[in-house]
Order: sequence, then structure tokens, then C-alpha cells
Amino acid sequence: MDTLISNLTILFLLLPPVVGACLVTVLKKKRVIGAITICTASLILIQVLFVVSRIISQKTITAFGNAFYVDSLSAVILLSISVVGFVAAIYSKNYMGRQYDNGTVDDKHIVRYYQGFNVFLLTMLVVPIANNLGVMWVMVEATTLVSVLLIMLYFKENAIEAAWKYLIIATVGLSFALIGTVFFYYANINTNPSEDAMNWTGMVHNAKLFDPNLVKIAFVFILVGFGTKAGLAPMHTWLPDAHSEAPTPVSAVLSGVLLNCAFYGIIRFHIVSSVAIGPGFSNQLLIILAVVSIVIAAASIYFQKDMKRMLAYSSVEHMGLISLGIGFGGLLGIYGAILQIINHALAKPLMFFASGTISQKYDAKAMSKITGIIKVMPITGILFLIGGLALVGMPPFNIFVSEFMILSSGFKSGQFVAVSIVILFLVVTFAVFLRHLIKMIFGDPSSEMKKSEMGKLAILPMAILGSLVVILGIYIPVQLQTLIQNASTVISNGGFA
Amino acid sequence: MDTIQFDILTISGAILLIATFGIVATRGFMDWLNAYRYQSIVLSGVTAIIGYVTGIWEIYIAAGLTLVIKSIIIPKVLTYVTRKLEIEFKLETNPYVSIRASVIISALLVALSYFLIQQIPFKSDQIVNAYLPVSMAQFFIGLFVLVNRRTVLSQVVGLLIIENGLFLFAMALTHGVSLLIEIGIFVDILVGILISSILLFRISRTFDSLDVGKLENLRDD
Amino acid sequence: MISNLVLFQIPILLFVIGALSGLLSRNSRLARLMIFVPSMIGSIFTIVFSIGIITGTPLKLTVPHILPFFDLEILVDGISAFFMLIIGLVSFAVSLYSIGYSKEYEIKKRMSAFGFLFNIFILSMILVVSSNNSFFFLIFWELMSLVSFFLVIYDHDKEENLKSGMTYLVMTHLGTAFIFASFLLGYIQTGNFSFDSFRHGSTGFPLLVKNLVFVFAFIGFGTKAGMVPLHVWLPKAHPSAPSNISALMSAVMIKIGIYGMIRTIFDFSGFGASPDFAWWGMLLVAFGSASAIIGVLYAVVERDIKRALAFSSIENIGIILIGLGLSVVFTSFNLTAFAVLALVASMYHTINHAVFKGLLFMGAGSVVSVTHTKNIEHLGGLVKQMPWTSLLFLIGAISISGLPPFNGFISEWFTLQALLSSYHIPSTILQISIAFASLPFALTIGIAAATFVKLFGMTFLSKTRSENIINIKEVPRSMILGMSILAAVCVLFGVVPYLGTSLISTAFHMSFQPSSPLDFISVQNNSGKSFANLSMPVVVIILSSISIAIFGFIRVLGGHTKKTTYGTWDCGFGSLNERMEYTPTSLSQPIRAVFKVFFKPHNQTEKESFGENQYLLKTIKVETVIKNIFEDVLYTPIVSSFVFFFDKVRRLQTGKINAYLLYIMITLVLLLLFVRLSNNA
Amino acid sequence: MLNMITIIIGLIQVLVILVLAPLLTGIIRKTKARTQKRIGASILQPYYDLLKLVRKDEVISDQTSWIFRACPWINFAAITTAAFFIPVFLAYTPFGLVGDLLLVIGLFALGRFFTMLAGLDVASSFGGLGSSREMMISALLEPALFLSIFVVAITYGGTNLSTLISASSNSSFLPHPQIIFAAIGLFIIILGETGRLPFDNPATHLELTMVHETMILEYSGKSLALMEWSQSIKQIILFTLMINIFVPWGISSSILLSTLAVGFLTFIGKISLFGIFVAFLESSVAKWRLFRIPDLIAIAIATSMIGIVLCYL
Repeated sequence: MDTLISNLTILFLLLPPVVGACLVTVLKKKRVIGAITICTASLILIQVLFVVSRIISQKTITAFGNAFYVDSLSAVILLSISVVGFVAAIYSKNYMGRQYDNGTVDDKHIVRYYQGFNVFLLTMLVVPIANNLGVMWVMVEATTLVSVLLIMLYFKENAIEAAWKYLIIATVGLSFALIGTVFFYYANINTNPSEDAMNWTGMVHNAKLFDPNLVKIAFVFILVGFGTKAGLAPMHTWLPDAHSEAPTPVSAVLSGVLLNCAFYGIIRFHIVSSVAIGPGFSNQLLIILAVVSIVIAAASIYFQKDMKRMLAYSSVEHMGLISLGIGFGGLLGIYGAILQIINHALAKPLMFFASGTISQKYDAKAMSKITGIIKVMPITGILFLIGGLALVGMPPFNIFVSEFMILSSGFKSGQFVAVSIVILFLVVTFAVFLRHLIKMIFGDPSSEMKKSEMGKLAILPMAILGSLVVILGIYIPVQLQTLIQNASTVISNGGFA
Repeated sequence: MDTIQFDILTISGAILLIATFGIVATRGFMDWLNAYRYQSIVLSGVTAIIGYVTGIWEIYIAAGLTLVIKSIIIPKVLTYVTRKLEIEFKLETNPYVSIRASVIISALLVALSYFLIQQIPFKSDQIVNAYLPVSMAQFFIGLFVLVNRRTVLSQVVGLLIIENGLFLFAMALTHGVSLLIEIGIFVDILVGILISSILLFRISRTFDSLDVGKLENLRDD
Repeated sequence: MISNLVLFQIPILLFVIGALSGLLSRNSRLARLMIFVPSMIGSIFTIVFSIGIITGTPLKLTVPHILPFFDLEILVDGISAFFMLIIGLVSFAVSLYSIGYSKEYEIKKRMSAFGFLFNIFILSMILVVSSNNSFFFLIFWELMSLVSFFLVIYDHDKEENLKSGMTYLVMTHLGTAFIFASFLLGYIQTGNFSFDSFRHGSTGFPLLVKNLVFVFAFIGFGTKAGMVPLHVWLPKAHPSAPSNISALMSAVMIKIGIYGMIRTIFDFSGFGASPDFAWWGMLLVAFGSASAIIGVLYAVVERDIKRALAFSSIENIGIILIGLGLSVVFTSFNLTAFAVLALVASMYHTINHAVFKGLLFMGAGSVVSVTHTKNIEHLGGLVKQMPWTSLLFLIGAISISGLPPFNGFISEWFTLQALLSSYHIPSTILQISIAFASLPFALTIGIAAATFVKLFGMTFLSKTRSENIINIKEVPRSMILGMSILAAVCVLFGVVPYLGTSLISTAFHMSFQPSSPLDFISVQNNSGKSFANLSMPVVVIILSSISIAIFGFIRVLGGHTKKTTYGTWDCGFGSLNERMEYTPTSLSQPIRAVFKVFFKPHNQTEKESFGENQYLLKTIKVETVIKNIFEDVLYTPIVSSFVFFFDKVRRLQTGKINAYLLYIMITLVLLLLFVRLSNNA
Repeated sequence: MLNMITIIIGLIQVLVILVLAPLLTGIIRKTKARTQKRIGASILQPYYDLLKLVRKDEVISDQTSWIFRACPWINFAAITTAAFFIPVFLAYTPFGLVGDLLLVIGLFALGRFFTMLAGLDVASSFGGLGSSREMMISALLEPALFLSIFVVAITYGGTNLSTLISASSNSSFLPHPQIIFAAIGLFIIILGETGRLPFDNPATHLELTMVHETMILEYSGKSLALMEWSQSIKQIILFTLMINIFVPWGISSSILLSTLAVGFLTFIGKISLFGIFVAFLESSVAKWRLFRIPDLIAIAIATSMIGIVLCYL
């Protein structure tokens, strides 16, 4: 009975995007397919909430034999995917509608967009729940392919360039991830050749017996591989291009969720490696890459001219912070990192949505051409400001809480050098990021700008995210606390809650 | 018996490496394609050897698949795509590092991969012993080709070398993970190649060139 | 009797109501009342509450589980209540003042955002001083910074304001980073974020940690307080803000920095009566003296009235820090009586500065709101059009110059006595250094008086220097009333020092005389004789009776004489006009010349000539510019080295995919080599 | 009863200062005239001047405000209040509990503050000029003054003038070494505070040299009388301080008629001698250029600093 429920749970999780994609392909009506996608996304959200509530009570769900395995960590990722997917679907309707009115896209493109969007959601949903790490890899690679298609939806020069770089770099990176995965598998079958040797559950079970040298090399490959996809510097180079050239809702999903999915891969193997050889080694590497990411992101933001590129670099910074939290370890650090995953998934899409709306209004992405947003579109302006302040870690917004935890754990773990550098560059990021933001939000708009918002459907998703950003800054519901607590236990406790 | 087997393994690995060098050393796109085709044939032979040594029948299927997909379908697709292109792309004029130097660097990379892999305990597994460094060298060489070459097409080829290395690596280490995942990986690669072909097409249309140098609009400096 | 908890909640609720009604309102008189009346009532409750705490027992409460790891803990003890009292007092006056003041703003701006931010700003300050958990302290602290930042850039049409706002925000954030570090050291030692655990655990910290906790807190809170050389934001932000906000910021917000320092030093740095800590005090005295003298030197040559006031805030923070530092030194040598004296001096000056700087900023705001210029070169003669404002500004000016019988004199008297008491310290080098530190301090007092002669004289006295301010009127009654409250406090705290000293000694649980309003303040010397005495009420009695007596005496002696009004003597050249008057720049020229090493003044000449011929000048403009050494020597090099680094980093993003792949390759190889080589070793 | 007597004596000391102030000015002027081979006016001339001035009508500038009119009264009241805390011929004063030396300085500063404002209030360049120079000089004198007070206060144990002067009158005949340095510093400062040469020339009305006079240039009648008188009072207060701190010989330390009489007479003698000394000094130096004055003040500061070091060593 219980297995049946579990199987159905997973099935209903994966069914909506499949059905959605099919319906979009069949119906092809511009008005309908947007609504369908919103339905799909909301069904996913509801189902994920159900899954989360089950996870809170029973910690793990296993379905279809051993094919799917959901624990608290997966649930956190699922939660971020579903929330961002939901708001992105709502936002898409308005955004793509306007693109259509502009003549930027035609009917064919819109159908392709919504197909891609549904498939993209599907692939991402599978990543955190697949028990087989090979399947996980396949799905991460699949997300790359789908998102490349979504990025090159417009046949603009820049979009094609970005898509190309993304494709090549991500594929190369992920091939390293596969090498790492296979190495782990090899380590596993060397000690215990069994059916589920490729499965996460099987792997973490035997991890204590793995050969240390093998694990180290394997983890390096994993880190570089999934790190490329997760946007850790210096493998992040594709990220600003891809995120800035994609259609805005896609940028939001890429930045808010896809990076998390890739990072999820790192976390899984980090757990295995910690069990195998103790957390010291992988922590060390995570901290190094994290510091490099934060420094490079901070430095790159200063000279940015394009709004979305700037946001992309900010994603690099936040992935750095997440990896820093995991690397510092300790309950506080890991908790902070997981909270950071959620917080970033809320704040970054908010910023992307706002920036998309703003670029449509001003007909420009260059920040120098945008001034006085607060006067032209007050609500969007305030939401943009809230998102920006959250991103730079200003209280009382949510990211401050997680950053506080991460940095505290850094002090606690005695990594003073790393923490000092990070704090310095967080201040630098704060300065350079806000400098751009404030120039755009305040000041006098040019006289021909008419004061108006861009429609309720554009505001709604931002308002949802904005209120979550504010609320999570001062209050985290007990259920969410429990979930994150369990997820951090999964990481710190060798994979078991 | 074991030593003979090991010799066979080593020699086939060496042949594979030489085939890989062939790709590094050639200039024109058609030459690469041919070199790639040869390399894939060698690869499928190597796969068959692995199948023989381990006695797992699934590996023969994989070898067959490799032969079909890599030495026939992919070159065909790429030839088809490039034939449609109307611009001059056949000869790459100037890689960052000259061909002679690249060959030497590739040799160094082979040495590097032997050095890096040394510490892994292979136990008595001769297949791993023989092929792991070879496949590792293939990654590095593939990556080097990607770094060094300046046309979009050559980068696809670099990617293909890496995929070949990956395939060999997976085979050598795991003797076939499981057919399902293997197929998944194959499909991924195929779709990847397909998408990159579409992109190739787009790039040549939009930029009137296949030079990656044209793809430098998005940058910070 | 209403419980303390309710009294604490009422003002919070009122400020929230004020904030929300601000958001919901449109521009109108009603809206202004809806914004500022709640904040006024809230401030009154704050005052009542804090006096209740000072005289009664501390309020403590905990709201657990709203966030993981961090409980919202509130503790209002005497120290918090003292600062809360300052907040309440000044914000009451400022709220009252704002009812009239913001009318001016309504014409060009929406009030809704302002009303929201204004109320939240006051609320955040109250919450900062009452929080008892480092996490929530930082939340409220940054909220305070953020809200005040928005208020600074409230006139965001001017790019200059945005820039000063940015400087402010970045500097204060940098400060927060240090505060954060200081708290985290406590956290490492105690494993808890609550101030309570710091408080109990701090005595057990290793000396190094204690020192680090102090130094980080010193830098962090010093930034907020506007201590030199971390003061750069202050003279930019305060003038940019609307004047009522400048008043709040300068009078109250920078005091929260002082609060933080006191909290850290006396509560959770493990500070105690040991000569190990004497250098903390000396550090405070050194930076305090530097702030005082540098602040006042910039103030005296300044032409922008609000900038001058801002620099003067730096000066006064310096004086407060000197007092605080002396208190630390005395405590570390276990000279309790003098430590109390120095702390009273410091806290007395804190409350005084809050009062008179609030008053002065409001006065300046009144002037700016009717004349629309902050440059005193264009002002003058306002005493006739604005008699009330000028009188109130004069009271502020006399107080801040440290002249009897107003409050500034009292706190400076205490500070001087504390400096003199340094001869009790059993260390010659400290004795001499503190004695020498009194040199910049005394110089500061002298120049401060000159500064305010200049500010008041040039703004309110003599002839109007520009034509467009001739037909101006006195400001509305609510503004006058708002200023009068603080002016009354200035007088009250000057004439009856008992009010201040008893407040401080009760709040800080110390014993200090005088024991009744009319009693003498006295400082004892070694032989038990009185070292110094002061009784301000009697001084005021003498002063006023002499005034009456001499009036009568002269009248009797000279009889009734006529008074004729006639033009100022002009050496017979004909009518004097405003171009012949002394300008503010020329007024401060001697001081600028004496300190030319510091100011490096030079004249900038702009010439505009007719056509080609450079000798036929159409206009010539000469401006005396002084160098800002801190920006030139300290900040500009730091910023430009960062920008240099940024420039190098952005070169990495070349746009070449080959380069990108190379980075991946290099990373991979390096990490693999790292693994390989670390294994061999 | 004793209290009543001390208060009365205290008041008498105040009166002595108020009454003798113009006389000291007269003595100095007479001496200066003599050294310049002039006969000079009577030493009582300042009294005549004051009497004349209070009876004269006033002309007030139409540019001025109430500050200009109130200034002489405030100035006078402030300086006279300061006189209450000064022991003159008795080594202490009952008002010592009310205020100390720092308060005296504060009250002087209050008077000067208003005088500077009055100078600015008349809207002529003269007033601005005077205030501007006074701003600089007073600002620089402040630290010098405080440092020398520092030396004196820690040597004699208080800024309370009763304590201070009692201690100095009880101290040995030969002063402490640091006191000599303090005396040099304080003497220079007193010349500056009272506007004597080489800081300021009270006798000229030349815009190149004058400081104090420019600020009161617009005053006439009663106001001018008050300004002049208060200036004399300030002068005698500072001279009294100087002689009572550094040469306290003969000052009465108890309330006996005899000692009081001796004290009073020696005070008259000492203050006259000091006035004559200052007058001689003034005759022998020229007014210094404005920007050389800081050098002089620097000397005062330096000697006081040496004094401080000597205190502690």
C-alpha cells in the first residue's frame, strides 16, 4: 500500500510536465498553451508540497523499486524547482505575450518555447529524485540540451553565441562529471559488486570501504564537472552569456534552479566522499572554489554594462556562498547553505523578472540607459530594489540569514583566512552591485518615459517572490525549518536522516 | 596467457592513442572526420576486446553500436551539415599552437595522465590498467583540441574525442554500467551532436563564418 | 499601572501605525498629521518607558523559534534605556518639527514613502538598542542603516545625493562587517549568539580574543559614529538628507554607534580592572582627539551650513570618545571614582550633542527650507525675518560652543576635569600622553566657538548677501515648537546639571553627585580638598542679578539717553552694500592660513574670455579650495587599487571560448596535481 | 555668621575688582605715556571717560539686531560673574564652591562669543575683520591657556580657585620648577586675552593692526562704556590671577582685619607693579604681524608642555 502511494506520488510529480508538453504540441494556440503551462507548473507545485509534507513526516520516499529515492535534500531542491517553475510559468505568459506583440517571436517560437519549458521542468524534476547517479547525470546533461534550445529560441547573434559557448563548455564539464561518477561506481563495485552499485543508496552504504585515492580523484572530477554546470569559478565563464541571452523566464529558471540542480550533484558526491575519507578533503576543495567564485564575481560586477549579466555574476557569487557553507560544514554552515539554496532561488528569479520587465519598458538592457525606475514603475522598482538588497545580503531580507549562518560557521570552523577574504569581497560586491542598482532605480527618468506598470501578470510573480524574500528574512515556518534541518542532517550524517 | 592478453590490451590502447594523435595532427575538416572515423573503428575493436576478455555479451552490443553510430552515422551527419554550408571552412588556418607543437603537447598530456592515474590501485584488473590512462589521455587531448582550435567544427571534433575517451573509460572501468544508462548516455551524445549541428548551421548563417573568433561579442573587457 | 512590557509595545505599535498610514496616505495636511502624530506619541511613550526602566527594573523577553538558531531576545536595561531616552526625546521634537517642515517637501515629492521610512527609522533605532541577540542586533542595525540610506537619498533627483548615499551605505556596511566579526568572536568562544552568553562568558576569553573583540567593535561602531578616519560618509550623507533626517541621524543615529561601543566594552569584551586594557582607552582617546580636531577644522572652513554641522558632529563624537576612553583607562587602573566622572562626561556630552545638534540641524533646515540654499555665502541678515529661528539657533550655537550657562559647557567641563584627573594614573607615560591629548581637545573647543560664530553670524547677522532671500518669512509654528523643545532642554541641562548627572548615574548604576538639583558638583583631589566645584544654578543667579544690577546702575549713573538709528559707518564712501561685507570664506581665512599644512588651500581660477583674446575677460571666478586629505591619501588609493584588480579580472572574460576551456583544463589539472602531490607527501 | 562675613568679603573682593579695573588701565596708560616722554592723562582718566560715555546719546547702526544691543550687557555680566570666583586679597572666596577656573574661562569665552557676533552684526567690513582675527587668536589661545592651567591645577591640586590660591600661598617661597614654565605660558596668554601688545594694540584705530577695537567700533554711549569697562575688568581679573598664583606673597589667608589690610595693600602694590611692568613691556615691543602671533602662542604652548612633563617627572 505504502509503495503504491509512493509510486503514485512520484508518478504524479512527473506526469504534469509530460502531459503539458504533449498538450502544447497538440494545441498550438498561443493563448491556451500559456495557461496550460501555468496549470502544469501549479500541479507540480501542489504535488511537490505534498511530497514535502510526506518527507517531513517520514524522511524518505522510495518508488518504483529503487529507481527513485527522495529524501529531505531532494525535497529542498524539488521545492525550489516547483516554486520557481510556477512563478516563471506565470511570468512567461506576460513576457512571451509582449515579445510576440513586439514581433520578436512568432507563433512557432512560442510553441517551441512552451514545449521546451515543460520538458525543461521535467528534466530538472528527475535530477533530485533519481536514485541512480547515472540517470542523474543523464538528466543534468538533458537539462543542458533543453536549455540550449531555449536559449537559442531567438536567432539573434548573441543568443547563438551564448548557446554555443554554453553547449560546449557545459558538455565538456559534464563529461568530467560522468568520469567522476564512473570512478565512484568503480570504487563501489571494487568493494561490493552488487545490483545497486550505481545507486546513491548503495553507494553511500558502502562508502566507508572506498579507496581513498580513488575517491579523491573522483571528487575532483565531480567538482570540476558539476561545478562547471553549477557556475563555480573559474568554470563559470558560460554563465553570464547564457543567463543574459536567454528569454527572461528561462534566465530565472537557469539561475534560480538549474544551478541548484547541478550543485545538488556535487552535494551528493560530497556526502559519499565525506563518508569515505572524511569531510576534510572535499571541504577544502569546496572552500577554495567558493572563495575564487566570490572574488571573481565581485570583481566582475564592477564593470558590467548589462543588467542581466550582472545578475548572472551575482549567481556565481551565490553558488560560491552555497559551496562555502557546505565546505565550512558544521550544522550551522550546512543549514545556511541549504537555506541559501532556497533563498537564492527566490531572490534571483525576482531580480530576473524585474529586469525583464524593466528592459521591456525601457527597451534596453544596458544599465546606462535605465534611470528612475522608481518613478516610472514604482511597484516593479520597489520589488527590484528588495530583490537587489536581498542579493547583497542586506537584512531584513532572507539571504542575510543564510549568509550569517555560513559566515558564522566559517568562524566556528576556524577558516579565518577564507572568511576574511569572503567578508571583504561580500562588502565589495555590496558596493559594486548596489552602485549599479541605485543608479538604475533612482534618479530622473528621461522625459518620454510614461509612468505605467507592465501588467498584473508581470507583477504577480514578482510580488509572490518579493513577499517570500521579506518574510523568510524574519520568519521561517517551523515545517520548513524541520525540512532544512533534516536535509542538513542528511549531509552531515553521511546520507541518512 | 595473461601476459599475451595484457600485451594485446596495451597494444590496442597504443593504437587508439595513435589514432587520436591522427586527429591532432590533421588540418582540414574532412581529414579530421576521417581520422575520427578510424579512431572510432579502433575504439569499437577495443570494446570488442574488452567484451572478449570479460566475457560479457552486452559489451559486444556496445561495440556494435559504437561502430555504427560513431564511425558511420556521426560522420555522415557532419558531412551532411557541412555540405550545406556555403562558406569556406575546409582548412583551418591558424590554431593557437602549431601542429607540431600540439603533437608534442599531446604526448606530454599522455605522460601527465599516466602520472596522475598512477596512485589508483588497479588490483589485478588488466583492462583498467591498460585502458584507464589511455582514456584519460583522450580527455586531455580532446580538451586540448578544444582549447587550441579556432573553428566551430574543430570544437565539435574535440568534443567527439572526449566522448570517445569517455566511452572507453566507462567500458574499461565498469565493463558496461548497465545497458539502459549506456543507451541514455548514447542518446544524450547523439542529441548533443544534433543540437551542435543545428547551432553550426545557425552560426554559419548568422556570422558568415565558422571561426570562433567571431563569437566574441559577449565579453567583459 | 501599565506594565513595562506594554509600555514597550505601545511605541512600537505606534511607529508601525505611523509607517503604514504613511504608505496609505496621499499628500495632505491630514496625511502629515497621520504620519507624524503617531511618531510623536510613540516618542513620548518611549521617553516614559525608558525613564521607567532607568528608575525601575530592566525589561527582558524572548521570542523563540521564529528563525532557526536565533531567538529574538530583548533586553532593555539602564544603558539601553538611556539611549532610548535620547531617541525618544529627539524624535519627539523632530516629529513635531516635521509636521511643518514636510509641507515644503510635499510640493515636489510624495510623502508616503517618507512617512514610512521616517517611522521605521525611529523604530529601528529603538530596536537596535533593545536587542539582546547578536543576530537580531545586526538585523536591526542594518535596517537602521538601510532606512537612513533611503532617507539620505530621498532627494534622488540630484546625482550628488545618490553618490553620498552610496558612500554612506558602503561605509556603514563595512562597519557592520567588523561588528559582525566582533560578535562572531564571541560566538566562537561561547557557542551562542545571545548577548547573555557573551556577557557571562566574556571574562573567560583569552586576552587576544578580548583585544580583537574590542578592536573590531571599535572599528565597526566607530564607522557608524563617524570617527576619523572612518568618517568620510558623514559629511556627505548628513547634508544630503532632508534636514529633519539630518537631525535624527546626527543627533541620534551616530550615538547608536557609541551605544554599541559601550555595550561591547563594558558588557561583553571581558573588560576589567587590569592595566592590560589601558591601551583600549588610549586608543579611544587618540582617535577621539583626532576626530575632534579634524572634525572641527573642516567645520570652521566649511561654507555649506549642513556640512559644517556634520563636521561638527565628527568633532563632538571625538569629545564623547575622549570621555569614554578616559573612563576605560581609569577603570583599567581601578580608579572607579574618576572612571565614573569620565563616563558621566562622555554620556553627558552624548545627550547634549543629541539635543543641540538636533536643534541646530532643525534650525539649518528651517533656514534652508525658506531660502533654498545651504551655502552661507548667500545668506545673511535672517535675524530680522526669522527672529525665532535665529534665537533658537543661537541657543544651539552657544551650547555647542561649550559656553556657560548652557549644557555644552557642563559636559566639556566634566571632560576637562576627567582629563585633569589623569594625574591619578600610576603610569607616567599615560599621564603625559593624556595631558598632551588635552591640547587638541582644548583647541577643538576654541575652534568650535569660532565655527559657530561664523555659522550664526554669517547666516543670521549683518546684511543679506543675495537678493533672492530678502522676502522670506518665519517658518511655521510647529517647526518653531519642535526646535523650542530641544532649546529648552539645552538650557535646562545647562542650568540644572543634576538632571543629567542623576539620569546618567541611575541608568549606569553608578554613584555620582550632586545629590540634589541645587547641590554643588565637586571633584576631590588627593588631599581630600575640593579639586573643582561647580554649581550652575548659583552661577545663573549671579549672572542674572548682575545683569539687573548693572542695568540699574548704569541707568542711575547716566540717566536717560537717546538712541538714534543711523547707517553703519562707511568711512564716508557712501552706502555700504553686501559685496563689501566679510564673506564666510574670508572670515575663516586666518584659521585656514594658520593650519595651511593641513588644509593645503589653493585658489582655483576659472576665466571666461571674449573670443580669442585671453586678456579680455568676460567673467572670472576664483574659488578657494581645500584638500581633503583623507580621501586623497586613504580612500582614493584603496578604491583605485580595487578597480585596478577588477580591471585585471574582467580581462579573464575575453569572449574566447578557447580561453574558457583552458580555464577548465587548468583547474582540473591543478586540482589533480594537488591530489597527486599531496598524496606523495 | 562666619559664612555671612566670608560672603560679604567675597562681595567686597568683587567690588574691588570692579572699582579698580579702570584704575589699572589708567596706570598702564600713564606709564606708557611716561616711557614715551609724554605727560599723559591722569590715571583717573578712564573713570572720567566712563562717566562721560554713560551720559551720552547712542547712535546705533540700522543694520544691527538685538544681538548688537544685548552684547555689551551680556559681555559685562559674564565678565563680572567671573570676578566672583577670583580671590583678590583673601586667599579664598566663598564663591569657590560655585565655580572654578574653567568656568571663568568659559564666561570670558561667552563674552567674547557675543562680542564677535556683535562685530559681525554691524555689516561693515571692520566688524568682520575684527571678528575674523579674534576667531583665530581666541581659538589658538584656548589650548595654550588650558595647558598652563593643567600645570597649575595639578601642582596646586585643583581648578577650584580657592584651593588653588590657598595652596600656592602656603607653598614654599621658591615655586615649583614647572610653575615657572606655566607662568611664562600664562603671561603670554594673558597678553593675548587682554589684547595687549604684541597681540593687539588697544591704543590705535588702524585697520591693519586692531583686533578688539574693530569689533566695538560701532558702539557709542552707554554700550561703549560697558564694553570698555568690561574689558578693564577682564584685564584686572587676569592680572590678579597671575599675581595671586605665581606671586601670592602677602595674600591674607584668614579673616582677620590686619591680615586683610596687609593683603589688600600688597594686592594694590603688586597689581600696580604688574601693570607698570606690562606697560614697560608694551613700550619696548611692536605689534606683531597677525600671522606671527601663532608663533608666540606656540611658545606659550611649548612652555606649558614642558611644565607638564616636569610635573610628572
